[in-house]
Amino acid sequence: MNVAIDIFTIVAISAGAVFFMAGTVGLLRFPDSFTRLHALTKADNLGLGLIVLGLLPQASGLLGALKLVAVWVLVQLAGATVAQLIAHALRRKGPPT
Amino acid sequence: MSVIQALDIGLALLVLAVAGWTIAAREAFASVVGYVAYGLLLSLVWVRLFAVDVALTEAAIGSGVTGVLLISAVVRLRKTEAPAAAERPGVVLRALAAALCTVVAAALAAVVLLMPDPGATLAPEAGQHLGELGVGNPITAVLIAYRSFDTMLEKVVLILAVIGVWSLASDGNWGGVAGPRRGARPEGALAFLAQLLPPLGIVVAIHIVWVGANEPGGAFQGGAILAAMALIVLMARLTEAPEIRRRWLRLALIAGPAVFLVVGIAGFAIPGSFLAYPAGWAKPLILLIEAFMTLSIAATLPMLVIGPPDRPPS
Amino acid sequence: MTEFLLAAAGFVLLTVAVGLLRVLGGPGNVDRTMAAQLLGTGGIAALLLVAAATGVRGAEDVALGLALLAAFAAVALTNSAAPPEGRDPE
Amino acid sequence: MSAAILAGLTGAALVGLGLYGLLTDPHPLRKILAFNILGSGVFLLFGIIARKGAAAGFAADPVPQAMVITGIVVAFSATALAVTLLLRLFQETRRATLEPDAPAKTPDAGVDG
Repeated sequence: MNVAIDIFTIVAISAGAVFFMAGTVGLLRFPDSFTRLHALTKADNLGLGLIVLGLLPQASGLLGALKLVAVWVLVQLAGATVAQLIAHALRRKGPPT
Repeated sequence: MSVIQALDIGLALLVLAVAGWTIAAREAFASVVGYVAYGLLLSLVWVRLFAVDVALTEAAIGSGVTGVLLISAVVRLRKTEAPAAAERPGVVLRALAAALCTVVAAALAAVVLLMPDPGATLAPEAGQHLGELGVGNPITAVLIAYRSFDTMLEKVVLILAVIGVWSLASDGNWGGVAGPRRGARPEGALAFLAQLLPPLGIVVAIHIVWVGANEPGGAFQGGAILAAMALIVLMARLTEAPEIRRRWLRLALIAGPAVFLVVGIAGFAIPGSFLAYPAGWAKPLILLIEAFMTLSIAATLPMLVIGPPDRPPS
Repeated sequence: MTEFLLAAAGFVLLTVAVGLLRVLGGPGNVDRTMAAQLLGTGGIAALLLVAAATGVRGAEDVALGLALLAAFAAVALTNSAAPPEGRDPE
Repeated sequence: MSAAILAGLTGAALVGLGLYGLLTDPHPLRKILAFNILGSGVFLLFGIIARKGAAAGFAADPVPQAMVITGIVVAFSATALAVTLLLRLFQETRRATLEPDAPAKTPDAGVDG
């Protein structure tokens, strides 16, 4: 049982780390700010989500697990809002460069 | 080299790289963004030093509230960058400064390397009386009991800073709405965030103050998070900042140190010295002080960030 | 398990740092803010992983605090870069 | 090398970096940033003192930690006051530095080596 849980943790966290890498690659490779915004706010939130998922079985009790989920929800909320705000700010400045 | 050592070294290098960027960046805005990132990395370092209370403070104040202050300032000061850059000292002077700073850093590094291990410590003394105070977190005990005088004066410093900031208002604007005039209403997304975040933030802040008695946390950290929530509401223009002549605002600002002072003076009467807690009453008094301090910090920090009033009272 | 968590934390921090150091240089302020946002998310992930590995008590609260404040830099930027101040029709 | 010593060395280097920025950068806002970096370096030095004082079942000596917490809050209030002063100066004079030809200065003081 324990081994199964550990394997789950390892798989989920590894997948999360890959998404973080994807976000960075996007940030480095995409041609303009709008596309970079995609890389940033989507890949990363998925990455953090998978890492939180992987850490859940290792969490200390219900409150610990709840806090982990809350962290993810808050970062999602922040990411979504920031994406909107930045996209608006970019559009005010003019077409993509 | 173990994994954790590699991680620590990587983190240290990253902190130094971001700090170096903050100093060396050509544009002031890049420098400020670097500083915000630096604050976040520092809280990771504090977690690695097992100083979670400090990490919480750094996360809430160093990265969050300071970030808002500096970013708004740098955007307003954009026009001053070019004239200032012209006053940059020459190569020789900079090389001299670099040499001096290297000497200072090297001396400090030598102190670090020569420091005795285990070093001098007050931890046993701090731990001794935790039972009498009814507090499990030794840092809270140091802040509110053993060195309570420091903490009280620090609250006074915060109020002095607010008075300093307010006194920079022009005469005609004294008593008006705090902060600069603001433009049109912002986008819906920000208003949405500002409505959703504060309830969650208030719960987290109360949690952090409450567990501060026994676990990492406390009035500073909780108050700083409450202050951040007030700031996001103000930034989203959901409500206007209060006029600085309002009595409730001034009461909120001084509530923390005032309650601290009253408890301190009452200490003369009952246990016999300033800021002493009567036996058996330590825990409730500590909670009382912490509650009012949280309120005061939550009122003070946003006032410091948004600045003096920019229009006369209505 | 501990080693794995720490390695994962290091990996996430490294990838995020590469992105940060590349984009801090520009081209624009918006991109720089994005880099800080990326570091915020990655830093929170690394913090959670390190906390789980070293068993530091209360580190989740630090992550919670950081998550609450994750949007602040970008909000402050777009807010102060928005329409010029002092033009409020009042 | 332990995490504490590494953090202490980082703190020492940060003090040097901050001092350099404080001395050489002409823009006051950048000086404020540099001063904050200097300050956080000092705080990290407190961190290693705390960690080396681990005793009585605590992972670190609580007294230096409490001082750092107080320090962070005081540093913030000083920063806020300094930034507000700077913004006010800018509002009054449209510049962020004091007049270069202020009466106290000699005519050739603006030139450096």
